[in-house]
Amino acid sequence: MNLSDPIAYLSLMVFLPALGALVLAFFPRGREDAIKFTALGFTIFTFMLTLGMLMEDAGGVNFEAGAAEMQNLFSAAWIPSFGIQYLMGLDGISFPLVVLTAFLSVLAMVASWPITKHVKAYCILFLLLETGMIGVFMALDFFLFYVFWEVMLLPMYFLIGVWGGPRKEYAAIKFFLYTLVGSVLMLIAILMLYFNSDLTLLNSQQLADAGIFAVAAEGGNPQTVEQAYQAWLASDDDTARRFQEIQAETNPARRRQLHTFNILALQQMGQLENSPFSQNVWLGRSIQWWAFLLLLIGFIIKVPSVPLHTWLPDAHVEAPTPISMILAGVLLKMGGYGIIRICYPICPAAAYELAYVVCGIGVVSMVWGAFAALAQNDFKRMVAYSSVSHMGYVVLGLGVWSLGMWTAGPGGSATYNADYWKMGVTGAMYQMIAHGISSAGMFFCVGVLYDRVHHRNLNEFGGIFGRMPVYAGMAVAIFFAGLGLPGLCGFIGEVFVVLSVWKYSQLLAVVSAAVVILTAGYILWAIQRVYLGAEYRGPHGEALTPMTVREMAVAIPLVVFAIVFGVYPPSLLNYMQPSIDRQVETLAAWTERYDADREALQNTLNNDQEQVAAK
Amino acid sequence: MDASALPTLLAIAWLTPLASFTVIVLLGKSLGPHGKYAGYISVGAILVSTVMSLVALFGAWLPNHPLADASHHGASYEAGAHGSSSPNAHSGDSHADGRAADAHAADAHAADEAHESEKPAYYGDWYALGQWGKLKLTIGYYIDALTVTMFSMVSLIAACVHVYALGYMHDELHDPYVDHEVHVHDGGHLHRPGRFHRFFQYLSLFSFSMLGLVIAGNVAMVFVFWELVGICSYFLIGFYIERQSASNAANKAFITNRVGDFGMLIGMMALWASLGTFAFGDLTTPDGQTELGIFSRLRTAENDHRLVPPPEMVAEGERTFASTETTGDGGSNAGHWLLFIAGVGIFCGCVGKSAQFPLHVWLPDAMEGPTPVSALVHSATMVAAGVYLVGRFYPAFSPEALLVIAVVGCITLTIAATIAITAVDIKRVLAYSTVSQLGYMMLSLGLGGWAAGLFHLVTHAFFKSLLFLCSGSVIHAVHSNDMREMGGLRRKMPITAYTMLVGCLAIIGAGIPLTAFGLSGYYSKDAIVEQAWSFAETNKGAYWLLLAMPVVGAAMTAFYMFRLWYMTFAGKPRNHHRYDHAHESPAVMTRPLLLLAFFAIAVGWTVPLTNLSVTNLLHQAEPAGIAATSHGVLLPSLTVPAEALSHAPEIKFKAGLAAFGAAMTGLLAATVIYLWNTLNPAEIRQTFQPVYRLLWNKWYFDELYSAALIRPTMALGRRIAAFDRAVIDELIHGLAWLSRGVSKVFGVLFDQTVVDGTVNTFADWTWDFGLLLRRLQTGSVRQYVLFIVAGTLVLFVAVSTVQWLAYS
Amino acid sequence: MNSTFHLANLLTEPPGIAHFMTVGAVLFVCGAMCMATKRNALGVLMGIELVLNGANMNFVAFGSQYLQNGGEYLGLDGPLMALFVIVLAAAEAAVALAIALNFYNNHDSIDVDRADQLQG
Amino acid sequence: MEPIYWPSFFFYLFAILACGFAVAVLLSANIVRMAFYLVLSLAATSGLFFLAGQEFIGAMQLLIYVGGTLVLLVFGVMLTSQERFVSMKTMSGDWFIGLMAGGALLSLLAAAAFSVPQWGSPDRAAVENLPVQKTAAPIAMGLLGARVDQPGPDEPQRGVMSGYLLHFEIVSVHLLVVLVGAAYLARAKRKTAPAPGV
Repeated sequence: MNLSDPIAYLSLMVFLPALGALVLAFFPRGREDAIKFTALGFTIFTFMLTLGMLMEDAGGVNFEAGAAEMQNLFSAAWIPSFGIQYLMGLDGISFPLVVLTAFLSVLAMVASWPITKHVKAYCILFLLLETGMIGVFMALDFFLFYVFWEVMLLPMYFLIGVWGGPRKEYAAIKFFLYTLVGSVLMLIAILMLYFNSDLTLLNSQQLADAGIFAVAAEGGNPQTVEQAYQAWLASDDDTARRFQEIQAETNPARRRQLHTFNILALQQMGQLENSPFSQNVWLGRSIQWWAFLLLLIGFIIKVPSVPLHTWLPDAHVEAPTPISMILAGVLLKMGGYGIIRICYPICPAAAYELAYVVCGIGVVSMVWGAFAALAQNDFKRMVAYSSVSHMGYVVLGLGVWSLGMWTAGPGGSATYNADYWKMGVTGAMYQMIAHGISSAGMFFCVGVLYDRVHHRNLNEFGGIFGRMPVYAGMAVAIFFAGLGLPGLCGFIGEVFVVLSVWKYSQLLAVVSAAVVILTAGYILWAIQRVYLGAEYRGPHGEALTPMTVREMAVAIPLVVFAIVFGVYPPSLLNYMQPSIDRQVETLAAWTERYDADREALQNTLNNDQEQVAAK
Repeated sequence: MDASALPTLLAIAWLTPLASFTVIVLLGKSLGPHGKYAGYISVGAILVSTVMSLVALFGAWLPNHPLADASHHGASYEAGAHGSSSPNAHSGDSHADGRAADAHAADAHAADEAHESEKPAYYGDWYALGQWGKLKLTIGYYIDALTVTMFSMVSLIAACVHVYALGYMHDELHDPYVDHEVHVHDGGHLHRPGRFHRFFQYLSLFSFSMLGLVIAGNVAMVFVFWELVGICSYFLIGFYIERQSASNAANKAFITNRVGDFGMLIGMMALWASLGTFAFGDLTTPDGQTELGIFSRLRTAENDHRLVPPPEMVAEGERTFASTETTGDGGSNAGHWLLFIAGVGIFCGCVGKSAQFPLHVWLPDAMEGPTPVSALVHSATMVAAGVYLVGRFYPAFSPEALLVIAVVGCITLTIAATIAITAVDIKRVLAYSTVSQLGYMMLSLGLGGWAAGLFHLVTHAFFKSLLFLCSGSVIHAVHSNDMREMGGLRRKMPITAYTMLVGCLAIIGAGIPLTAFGLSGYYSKDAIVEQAWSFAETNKGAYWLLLAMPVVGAAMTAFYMFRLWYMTFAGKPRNHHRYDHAHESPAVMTRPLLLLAFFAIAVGWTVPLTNLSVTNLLHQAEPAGIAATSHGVLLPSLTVPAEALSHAPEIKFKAGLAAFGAAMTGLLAATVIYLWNTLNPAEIRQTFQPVYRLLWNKWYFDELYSAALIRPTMALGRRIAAFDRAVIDELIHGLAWLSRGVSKVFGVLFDQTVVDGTVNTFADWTWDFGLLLRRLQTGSVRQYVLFIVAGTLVLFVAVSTVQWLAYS
Repeated sequence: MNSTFHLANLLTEPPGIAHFMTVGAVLFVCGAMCMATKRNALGVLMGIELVLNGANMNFVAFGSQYLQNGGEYLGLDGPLMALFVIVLAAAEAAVALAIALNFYNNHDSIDVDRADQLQG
Repeated sequence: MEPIYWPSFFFYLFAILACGFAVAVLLSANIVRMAFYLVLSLAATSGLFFLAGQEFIGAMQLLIYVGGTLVLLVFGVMLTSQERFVSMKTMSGDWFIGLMAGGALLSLLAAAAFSVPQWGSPDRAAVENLPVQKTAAPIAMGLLGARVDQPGPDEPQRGVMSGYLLHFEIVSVHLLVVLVGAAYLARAKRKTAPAPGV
C-alpha cells in the first residue's frame, strides 16, 4: 500500500479503527487489559496518522497549512449507476475536526479504563464509533456522508444503552430517536437535492474543483484543466460517458439530468446563477429553501440547539464518562460542521433568507442553555446544558451573514466586505475546537469525581480542593476555559463570534454579550459548590483519593491545549483560516450577484406593474 | 538609553511575574520548606519589574522626553482660555508673578500648540490573535507617559505589598495551618496545609495581568487582561476557599465584573463594527502603509483633534439607529449616538472594575481576601484599572458620555462615603473609602479633569495601599477587623498608628490652603474640586450638584477616616484582651509602610530644581485634542470646560477654601464625636435610626439585587429547566392540560387579582398614606421647627431648579 | 467691586449689607437651632427671640443708607418694620411666657417634649 | 495702605459679640446662663443697629428687648427654675440633626448674602461723605402717617397715605390685648385633672 497516495492514507485514517474493531473481535474473552491496550493502540495510531499529515517528508500525504482549497481530494466510483462516489478530502474546516476527533478518541479510550462490563464489546463499538466520526468529517459525497453519519449513530446508541447509568435505556432511546428524526429529515433533503442536481450545468473548472476528475498538476505530464477534462471525457468512466450522452442530446424536451451526490459539485450548483435548486416546489418556496430547512433541523438536533436539545442532558447524564467526552467533544461538532459544509454552500439563497433564523436559534440556545445550567443540581447535567449554551455560539457565528456595506478608506464605493462574516465563521470554528477540548475536559472532571463517590449532586460536594488539590486545580482551569476566560481556549471563539455579530444584528449581539454574565454565574457557582468549601460532606468521602497517573494523562493534555489555543490562536487559525476565508468570500461574491439579481428582478416587476397600470 | 528600548524594558517588567507564576505553579510546595522560597521568587520577580519600570521611566523615557512645566497655572490657564467661550473673569488684583505669567502666556501657548499633536507614544504589535482582511485583533503595546507612570506606580506598590505579604502571610508557612474562622463537622477548627506559595503564585499572576493591562496596545488586549486581573482578584478574594463568605465574595466580585464586561463588550462591538480597529496608536506597517488607531480616526488632525465621528461611524450609526435626525450643521446625529454608546459601553466595564455605582457592591465584600490583596488589588491597582481605562480611552469619549461618567462618579462617591460612616469593620471602611475615591476620579475625568483624575489615581494608589497595609498590620496585631474592639492602639504600635495618620491626612487632602504645600492628596483632591467648580460655573443649573457632592463628600471622607483612626488608635482600649495581645508588626511589614508613607506625603511634590512631578509627567501623556473645551452634540447645552480653565485664580481660591473647609468640618465632627466624646455616637444612631439602618445595610443594594436580579434569574433558570422536563414528559398531555388550566387560572387571575385587587389596592393606598402622614404629626415643637427649616431649604432648591429650567 | 473676600481689606472697607446679613443669618440659625434642640420651653422662647433678631438685622441693613451700594433700598420702611418686629416680639414673649407658665402649672414640667398632645 | 475705617472695626466687634453670645445661648445647657447670654447678644445687636445708622431702632432694641422682654423672660426663668429644669441636656442625636439642618441653612443664607454684588461693601468715600441724619423724627412721622422720605411731588397725598398710622394703631391695640391675655393666662389657677386620653 502506497501511503503517499491520498486514497490510501485517508482510507487508512478512517478505517483503521474499524480494522481494530475487527481485530478485537477475535480476541478471547477475559483478556480485558489486552483488549483495552489494543484498542488504545489503534486510537493512538489513528491519531499519529492525523498528526503525520502535519509533517512534511514524513512519508504519506501532508496537509498544507496556508492552502484554502480541498486537499488530498480523491474519488473512486462506488455505485456508479447512482453517481455515488467514494470521495474524501480535507480542508481547513474539516482537518482540525479530524485531528480533534482522533485526539479525543485517544483520551476517551484512556478514560475508559474504569469500564469493566463487556469490555470487548465496548472497545469494538468504541472503535467503530471513531470510524464513523472521522468518516463524517472526511466524506465529501453526500451518500457516503450519510452512511458514516448512521455508522456513528448505532454504536453510540449501544454505548449509552449498555454502559450507561440508571436510566440508560430511556436516554439511549431518546438520543436515538432524536438523531434518527434528524437523519430522516437529512435524507429527504439529500434526495431532494440529488434529484434536482445536474452535473452538466458545471463547466470543466467547476467539475475539476469538485473532484469529478483529477488534474495531474505535478509529476510526469502537468495538465491544464481543459486537457484533464478532455482526457476524462475520453476515458471509459461511467459518469463521463453519461455526461457526454446528455450533452449530446440536442432536444431540450428529451434532455435528462446527470444527478450527483458529490457535495462539492452540489455546492457549485447551488451557487450558480440559474441554480437548479431555485425552482419553486411547495408553498411558494424553492427546493433549496426546503432542503435547507430540513438539513438545518437535522443538524441543529445534533448541535443541539433549542428547542431540539432535550436529548443532550439525558444522554450525557446516563452515558459513561468517556462516551460523554466523545459526545460533547466530537458529536456535537458534526452539527456545526454540517451547517458550514453543507447547508450554507449548497443552499445559499435559502441560507441568506433564513440567516436570521439560524442566528436566532443560536442566541436562544446560548441564553436558554445558560439559564437551564444555572438551575441544575446534577453536575453532569449542568455541564450538558453548558454545552447547549456554548454550541449556541457556534450556530450564531456560522449564521452571521454580515456584509459591511462600506469599504474602509475614503472615496470607496459600496462593495461587499465580508471581513466581519469571516470573523464570525472563524469564531464559530474556533469555538468548536475549543469546546471540544473544554467540554471533554469538563465531562472528564465530572467523571473523575463520579468514579470515586458515585454521585453527581452538586449540593453534596464541597471541599474537593482540600482533598484533591491537583485535580481541583486542573478542573478549575478547564472550567475557566469553558467560562471563556482570556488565555484559555474558550475566550477566543466567544469573543470572535460576539464581536462579529453586531454588524449583522445589534439585538442579537447585545443578547449574546449578556450570556457572558450567565456563563460566569453557573460555572463559578458550580466551582464553589464542588471544589471550594471547608470539607466534603457527601457520601463516600473516604474514596476521594488523589488523581491517578492515568487520569493525569487525560487531563494534562486537555489543559495544555486549552492554554495553547487560548494564548496563541494562530496555532490553529493558520490551518483553518484560508479555507474559511475562501468559503466566505465565495459566498459573499455570490451574495453580491444575488442581490443584484434580486434588484433587477424587482425592477422588472415594478416596470411590468407600471405598464399594466398605464394600460 | 534610546526610546526604542522602552517596549523591551516594559515587556521584561511585564513578563517576569509571569515567569515567577509559572515556576511556582509547576514546582509549588517543593520550593523550600513549605514553599517558602515561592515568596522570594515572587518578590524577586516583582523587584525586577520595579527596576525595569524605573529604568524605563528614568533611563529611557525622561532623557528622550524632557518634561515641560505644565503646572505653570497662569500660562496654561491663559492658553486654555483661548479655546473657551466663557467670559474671562480674571480678577484685576493678580500679583506680580501673575502678570509675569500673562507675559509668558503667548509663548507658552504657541509651544502648546506645537506639542499638541506631538504627544510622544510608541505603538506596535507583537502578534495577531486573528486577522480578517483589514480587521485585526492583536497583542501589542502602547507606551506613552501614562503607561510609564502607571508601570512605575503599579510595580512599586506591588513590590511593597509583596514584601509586606512575606510577613503577613507567614502563618501560611505552618503545616497544618489552622483556620480559626472555619469549623468542621466535629466542631473543631479547620486544619489544612499552608498555602504560602499559592498566595504568591496569584500575586505574581496578578502583577503580570495588571502590567499587561497597562501596556496593552488595543482595547481587545485591555479586555483580555481586564478579565485576567478579574480572575486573579477572584482567586485572591477567595484565597481562604474553605470560608463560605470568601467564596461567595469571590463569585460576587467576578460576576459583578462580568456585568460590567457585558457593557464593555457592547461598547467594543460598536467600535469594532464601525471603525474596524481596536488599536490605540497609529502603526506604520513594514510596507509603508499607515494603520490608523481609534484616536487618530476619531480626532483627525484635519479637525484640530476635535472629536468628530468618521464617515464610516456615521454610516454604521445610521444603520444601527435607522436615524436620519440631523444636527445643526446638516450632519447626522447617528455617528454621535454610536460614539456615545461605545463610550458608555466601555465605561460600563470600568464601572464594574472600579466598583462604581451601581456595581460597587462587590468591592466591600472583596475584603474577605487577605489584607495585602486588599491593598494591592482592591485599592491601589486593579480597581484603579477602570479609571486608567477611562483615562486611556479618553479621546473617544463624547461630552455626553463624559457626563454619564461624571454623574456615575458623583453618585458613587456620595453613596460610598455615606456607607463608610457607619461601617465598623476597619477594612470595609477603607473599602468604601476606596469606592468613594474612585468615584472622585471618575467624576473628575467626566468633568474634563483628565490630569486631575489620573493624578488622583496615582496619589490615591499610594496612600490607600498605605492605609490598607496599616489596617492589615492592626488586624495582624489584634486578630479582629472590628473597630469596636480596638482603641488606644497607638501606644502599642506607634509606627502603624502614625503612618496610618499620614495616610488619613493624605486622603482628606491635608495641606495649607491657598499655598502649594500639602500632602499628596491635597494636590489631587483640590484639582478635582477646582475642575468641578469650573464645570459647574460653566454649565450652571443642576450641574452645581456635581460640585456640591464632592465637597460634601470631602467632609464625609475626613469624618470617616478620622473616625477610623480615633476608634482604632486613640482613646481607651475597648477590648482589653485584644489590647494586651497587640504588638507592633515585624520590620518586614513596617518598612513597606514607611516607604509608602513617604510616597503618600511626597508623591504630589515636584522634585526641587527640576520639572519632575507626576502632574508634569501626566501632562505629557495628555492625548491630543482633549485639552480644549468641548461642547455636546446630542446635548447642546453641555460644555466640558478645558482643564486649564480650572487653574484660574478665582476658582483655585474658592475651590481650595471649600475643600479645606469641608475637610476641616468632617475632621472636627469626627474629633468632637470620637475623640472628645462631646456628642455620643450611640444617641445619634438612636435618633437617626432609619437612616442608620439604611446606611448600615449599605442602602440595601445587596437585598435589592438579590430580589430584583439574582432570584428572578435563578427562578427563570429553574423555569427553563423545568420547561425542558415538561416538554419531554408531558408533551402529549401538555396541551389539553394547558387549555383546561388556562381558563381556570385566567378566571382566578382576573377576578381575584385584577378586579378585587384594584379596589383593595386603592383602599390600602389611601389608608397607608394616611398612616404615613400621621407619622409626620409628632406633636413635638422642636421637630416642627426642623420641618420648617427643611421646608425652607427645599423651597430654595425648588425655586432655583424651576428658575434654571425656565432659563435653559 | 470685587466679589471675593480679602482679609487685607477687612478693616479698611466699610461693611455692606452682606455683612449684616451674615450676622443676621448666624443669629437666625442659632435661634432656629435653639428652637430645635432645647427641651426647656423657655430655651425655645429665647430661640424665637434670636430668630426675630436675625430677621430684624436684615430690615435694618436694607433700610440703612450707610450700607447702600446701588442695590435694593428699603428707606424708612426698613426701620419701621424693625420697630414693629421688636414690639410684636415683646408681645409674643409675654404671651409665650404666659403659655409656658400655664404649661408648667398643668404638667409640672417645662420640657417641651412632654407637650405632644397634638401627636397624630 | 488706607487708614482703618473705624465703623468697620466696631462692626466686627459687635458682630463677633452678637454671634458669639448667640452661639453661647445655643451651646449652654443652663437656662439662667442662656438668658444672660441672650441679653448680651441682643445688646450687641443693638450696637450693630447703631452702626447701621438706625439710632432709634437701636435704642428701642435696648429698651424694649433688653430692658423689657428679657426682664419678662428672666421672670419666667425664676418662676420655673426648679432644680431639674435649670439644666436640661440635649440628646446627641438632636444636636446632630440640629447641626446638620442649621449648617445647611447657614450655608444657604450666607451664600445668598454674598451672591448679589450690590450687597457688598459700598464705596468708602461715598459713605464717609454722607450727611449725618437723625432717624427718630422721620420714624415718628412715619408712624403718624407721614413719610418724609418719600415726598410725592406730583401726588402730595401719597406721601401722607403711605405712612404706618393704621399699623401703629393696630399694634397698640394688639399690645393691649396681649397684656390682658397674658395676665389672664398666667393667673394662678387650681390644678385641674388632665384631660382624658392624655
